[in-house]
Amino acid sequence: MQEIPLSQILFVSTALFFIGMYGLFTRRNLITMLMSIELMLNAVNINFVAFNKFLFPDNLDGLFFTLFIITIAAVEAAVAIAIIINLYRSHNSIDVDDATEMKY
Amino acid sequence: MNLTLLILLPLLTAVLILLAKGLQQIRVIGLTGAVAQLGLAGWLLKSFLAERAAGNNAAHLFESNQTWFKALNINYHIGIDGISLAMILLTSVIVVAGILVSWTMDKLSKEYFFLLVLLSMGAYGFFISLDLFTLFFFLEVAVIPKFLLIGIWGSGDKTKSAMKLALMLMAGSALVMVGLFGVYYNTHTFDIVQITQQGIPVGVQKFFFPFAFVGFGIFAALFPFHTWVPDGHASAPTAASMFLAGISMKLGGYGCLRIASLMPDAAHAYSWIIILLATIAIIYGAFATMMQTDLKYINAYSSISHCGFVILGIGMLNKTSINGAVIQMVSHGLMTALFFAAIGMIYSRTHTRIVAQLGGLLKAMPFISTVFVIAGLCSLGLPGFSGFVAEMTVFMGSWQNPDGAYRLATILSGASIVVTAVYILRATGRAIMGPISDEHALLADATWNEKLAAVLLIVGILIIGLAPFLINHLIMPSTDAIMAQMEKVNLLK
Amino acid sequence: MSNYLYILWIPLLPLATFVILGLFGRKYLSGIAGILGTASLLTSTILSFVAAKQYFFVDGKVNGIFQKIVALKYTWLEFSPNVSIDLGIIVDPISVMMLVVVTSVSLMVHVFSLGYMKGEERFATYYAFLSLFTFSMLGLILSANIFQVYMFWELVGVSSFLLISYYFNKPSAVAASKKAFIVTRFADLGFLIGILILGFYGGTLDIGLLIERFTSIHSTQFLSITSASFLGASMLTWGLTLVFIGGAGKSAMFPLHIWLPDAMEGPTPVSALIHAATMVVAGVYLVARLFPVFSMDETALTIVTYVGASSALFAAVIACTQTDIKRVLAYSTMSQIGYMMFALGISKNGGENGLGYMASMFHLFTHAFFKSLLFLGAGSVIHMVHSNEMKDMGGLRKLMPVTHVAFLIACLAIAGIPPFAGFFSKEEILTAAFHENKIVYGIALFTAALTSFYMFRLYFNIFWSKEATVAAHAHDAHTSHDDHSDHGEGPWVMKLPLIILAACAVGVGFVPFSQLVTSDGAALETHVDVVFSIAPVVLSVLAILLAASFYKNKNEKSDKVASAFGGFYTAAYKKFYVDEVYIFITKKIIFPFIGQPIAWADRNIVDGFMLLLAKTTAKISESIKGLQSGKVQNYALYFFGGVAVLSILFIYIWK
Amino acid sequence: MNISSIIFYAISALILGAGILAVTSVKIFRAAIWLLFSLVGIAALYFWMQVEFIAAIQIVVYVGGIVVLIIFSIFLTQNSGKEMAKPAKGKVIFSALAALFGTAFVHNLIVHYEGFATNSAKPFNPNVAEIGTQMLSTTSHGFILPFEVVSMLLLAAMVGCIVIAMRPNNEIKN
Repeated sequence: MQEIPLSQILFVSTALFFIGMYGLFTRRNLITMLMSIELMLNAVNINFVAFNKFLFPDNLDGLFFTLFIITIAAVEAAVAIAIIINLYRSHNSIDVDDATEMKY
Repeated sequence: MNLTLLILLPLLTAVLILLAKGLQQIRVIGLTGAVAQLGLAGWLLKSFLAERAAGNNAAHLFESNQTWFKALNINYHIGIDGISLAMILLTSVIVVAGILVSWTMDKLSKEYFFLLVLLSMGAYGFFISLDLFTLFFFLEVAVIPKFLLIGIWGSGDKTKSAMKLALMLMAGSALVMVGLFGVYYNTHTFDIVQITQQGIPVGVQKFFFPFAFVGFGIFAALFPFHTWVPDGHASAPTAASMFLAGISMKLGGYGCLRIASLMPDAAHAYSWIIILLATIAIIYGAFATMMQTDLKYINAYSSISHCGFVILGIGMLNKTSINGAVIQMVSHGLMTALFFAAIGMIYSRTHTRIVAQLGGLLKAMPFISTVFVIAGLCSLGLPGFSGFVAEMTVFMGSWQNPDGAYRLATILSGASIVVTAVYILRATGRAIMGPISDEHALLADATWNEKLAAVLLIVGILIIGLAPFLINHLIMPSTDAIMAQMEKVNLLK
Repeated sequence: MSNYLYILWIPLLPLATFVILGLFGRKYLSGIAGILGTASLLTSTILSFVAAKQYFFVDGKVNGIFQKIVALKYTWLEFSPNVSIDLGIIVDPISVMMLVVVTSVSLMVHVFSLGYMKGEERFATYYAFLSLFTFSMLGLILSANIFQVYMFWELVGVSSFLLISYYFNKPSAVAASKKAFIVTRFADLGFLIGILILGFYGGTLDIGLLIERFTSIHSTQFLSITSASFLGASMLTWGLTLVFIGGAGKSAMFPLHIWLPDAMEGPTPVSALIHAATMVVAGVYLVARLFPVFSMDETALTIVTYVGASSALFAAVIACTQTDIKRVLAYSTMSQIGYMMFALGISKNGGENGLGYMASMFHLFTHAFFKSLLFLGAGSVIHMVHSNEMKDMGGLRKLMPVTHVAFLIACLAIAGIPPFAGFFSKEEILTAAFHENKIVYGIALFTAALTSFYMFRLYFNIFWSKEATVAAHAHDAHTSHDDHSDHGEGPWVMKLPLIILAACAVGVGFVPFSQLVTSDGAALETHVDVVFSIAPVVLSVLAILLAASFYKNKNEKSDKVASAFGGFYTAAYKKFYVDEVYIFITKKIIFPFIGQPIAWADRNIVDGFMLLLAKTTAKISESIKGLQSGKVQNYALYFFGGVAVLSILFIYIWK
Repeated sequence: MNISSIIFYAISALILGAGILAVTSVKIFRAAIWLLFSLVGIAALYFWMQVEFIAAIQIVVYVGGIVVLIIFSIFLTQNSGKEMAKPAKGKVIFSALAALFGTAFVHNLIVHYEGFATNSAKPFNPNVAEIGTQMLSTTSHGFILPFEVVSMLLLAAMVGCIVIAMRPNNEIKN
């Protein structure tokens, strides 16, 4: 536990975050985009926990943040999937490039 | 005599017009409102002169000052001096004439009269305000009605010209805003009186003067920004073009004068550009008018040329020329209103404004033709009419500056009286004299309301033309005040 | 010095008539308009005669000089403390003389028009404009402030515009009036700038002060104006030449004369009044009014002399070839005014060598009478024959005895035959020219001969050459039952002025002019030097005989001589193509090369620039539109780009 | 190099590897499974950091709930066997560049920011009771308010999802 400095953990979470972002940018399927968002959220959770553990060990704010983020991620996933299903019904495909009604 | 009355009366008329039913009620209310406003302006003149006679030579009279917006130090500070009183009188006369001329306007008459009165309210507010922000506020109030008046009741491609007019005036007011806020940023007050006492640092003046001056210049058809004038006037209905030329261009001229008096050093520094643009406007406008075939375009272009005199007068920055500029504003207001009224009357009868299609109207409509000839001769600068007095004062003023280039500018502007004579006589010769075509022969002459409007304006022109010492006596003290304030800067080139 | 304020009534009466007839003329007063106009003018004439008598004979000279009295001074428009337009009346020899001339000629024209214009539809407006003209002319004469001269100058121009375009349904009349007004307006521009120069350097606009300041060599104003120079000439020369240009325009001197022949489109009594006696001499009067200042500047005077001399010769040559009788008279007026101008030009100021000034004024005085008589005579002939052309006339002496005799007297007067008025005034001019400038004397002599030639060419063509043609007879039969006019000459109101003016043409020569009107107010001894005057008289008589031989009875001799001159004759007939030059300049140069480009430039370049602004904004928004592609991931990418840039900016650049 | 750092590197390798595969794999179902592994790896990391409660929550909510939900949605919307559409070439390059730029940028920040102490001086072993009491306490560090708000949020989300997803059959386009 002692040898791993905080920065190592932050490298991991950054890498995870930008992997999620890459997924968000390239994936054409809405569900996979949802997955990449989940990855990004988890990267943030890692950060919170790491900061709490290494910098502010005597109080638990980081943990509570993570808890709430997890709940909200759950909510967000649920709503996203409801929308995706709805989109699927109307567009018969959940490819993100088909839903361009908001175009100029 | 609380000056806010000058704004409340038109507001009241406007509201009453909205409540009225039927054209008859609307126009009667409009007329009574306008006549009451004229009476009010007359009474204001009487008390102003009485005040002056009683030795109260404060720069501004009947002042009242309420804070309007504490945080930005904006306060509703109003007061009048000789120049703004002359403008108020001019506006009230033109409003009465305008309403009389549009007596038979039956298309959406309620909105039409409402907008006319709103426009005049904007002008009154503009002339009495001594706080730059209130000045700007009323300037904006006056722009919207113009757009609607031309856009809805206009003729020809009215939407395009309405759009062009509104956009260019908006651009103008945007520039003015930049200038005013620049001044505010450095003096932390919008109050003209305080600013004149405080004085603005020269660097700031040099930077913000062009913005404000060009902004107001766009309203007063300064040379490169005058292109909204021909289209705007040509496609506006008669009363609207009377208001446009008679009032809204005066807002520009009056604004330029205020800006020049607020920032004297910058005015001196940039005076050569102003004079250059003014001379171009005068000569360019005159020659462009010569080639026009439509009566309204002729009058619109000649307004550019005449407004050039106003800017020339202001640019010369000496007492006589500023005096001349103010008289020119009043005289040009009356004269163009009369010209547009006459053209409107001709158009409502012959349904054509092309000079080539008109001819020999003197036989069919003697009254309207005489009005047309009088307006022409006045814009020609014939002694006995106001045009002569204004132009000669501007010439005398601009000749005071011994610098060669200024002298050339005066001579060129002088040459414009010849070109003006050419286009006025071409128009009169072609439209009024010459053989009459048969269908024009049986047209009716002016009705009572048109006659009254024309007579009202002609009386105004004659008063200034025959007895200029009256208006001179009214304006002289305030021009002295402006010049004294400029001398204080002792940079008089 | 008795009070001269009543002189104010002389111009105010015609003004009152103008206002009354102008406002109520057409509907109510059309019947009595003529009577009203003539009555008010009669009172003005009487008043002016009373004033003249009082000024010249009752008050008379004060230590040998007629005083210059400023009867009234009211600040009308104040430019700055000492420079202001103040309306005032100046009473001095030339202004009183002009008062008499203008009012009497105007009265004659008013009386004549009662007959000539009867039956016209706009009779009242005619009299209104006539009284407006008389008011502005009288105002011009009496004005004490140079700007006041300019104001009435413009008013005279406008009233001549209104009167020339009286027959407004004739396009030629409208064009002529437009031309007259624009040409004079062009000259007035010069006048205005001249005033500005003199006003600026003289520090005042009052004529008396100006003369006082510019005539004393060591006054600060004189030094300042002569020291300042522009393109070589001193500002004094510039000022005076520009003022003279204003005068030349109004008096139809050589380059600016094109409007005078066309001004004949107006009714003939109008031409008699305006284009013979009053308006056209305004230029001479202006130079006379500022003569002391003019005399201080050599170059200005030489310009005046040579413009006058050239106009005199130029007009006389053209007059010999014209066929329209009114055009002949117009050119003769131009020639006679040329005489007056160069008489002023060669004169010096004050004392003995002020002869030219006195001669010019005397000629102005006499010329007004016999030229208006000629025009009124021509008017009654036209009234009878209903055409201006000489070929429709001939042998009218039996049909119109009164006009015939009056016309003959006037021709003799203008030709300078001794007992008549023309001889005395022309004699003075020739003596002055002889002493001062030989070239001008030569031109004057030759022009005098030409004058008598074309006048008698006119006379013989109208009254002699062939027998009265049928048209005249038909007219005669038709008018015989016309009230009591026996010879078809029109009613007595047309004959009475002819008779009075004929009497003046004879009597006016004997007026002791040199005692009354001189450059410095003091009397001037002049005597008719018989030996000197033989040459001009003999020349005139010879010219008359030549004209008689050509035109007394119809023969081709005149045509043979005309063809002998060949090209020169046609050129003269075509007025030396000066009109064509002007039309070329305006139609071919000013309109297409200045007017059109400016109008086009305004439409396309200046307006185009504004439209360009609109188009560029449209194009920019068109291109930016692509960003809103509707693809969510593009937005995300732009979002990330923004975040990246901002983070770099705020972390690394903006510490 | 003691045992815990080795474990740490293993766990992070698992997380990142599964993440990359979740994001790039062609078949959607396989991507979901890789996501599952990545989340489990993160739970393991929490265990490694001795915050067992959070790890447990992670496993229960994320792995148990959200991934299952996603897999259900995959079944609902399309048959999992089909290959997913490949993204446009330009977009891939550009987003990869963006991601690399991001990582490099943040990495640079972390390296240059000396504020992080190499390792924590004090031990950090939060027990669940503490978490529980603090969750509901209203004192300074109390989280009662967010707790209540989250409950409201959950309710709203439930209602929302039902409304959105419950459209009657006749409107489904065939």
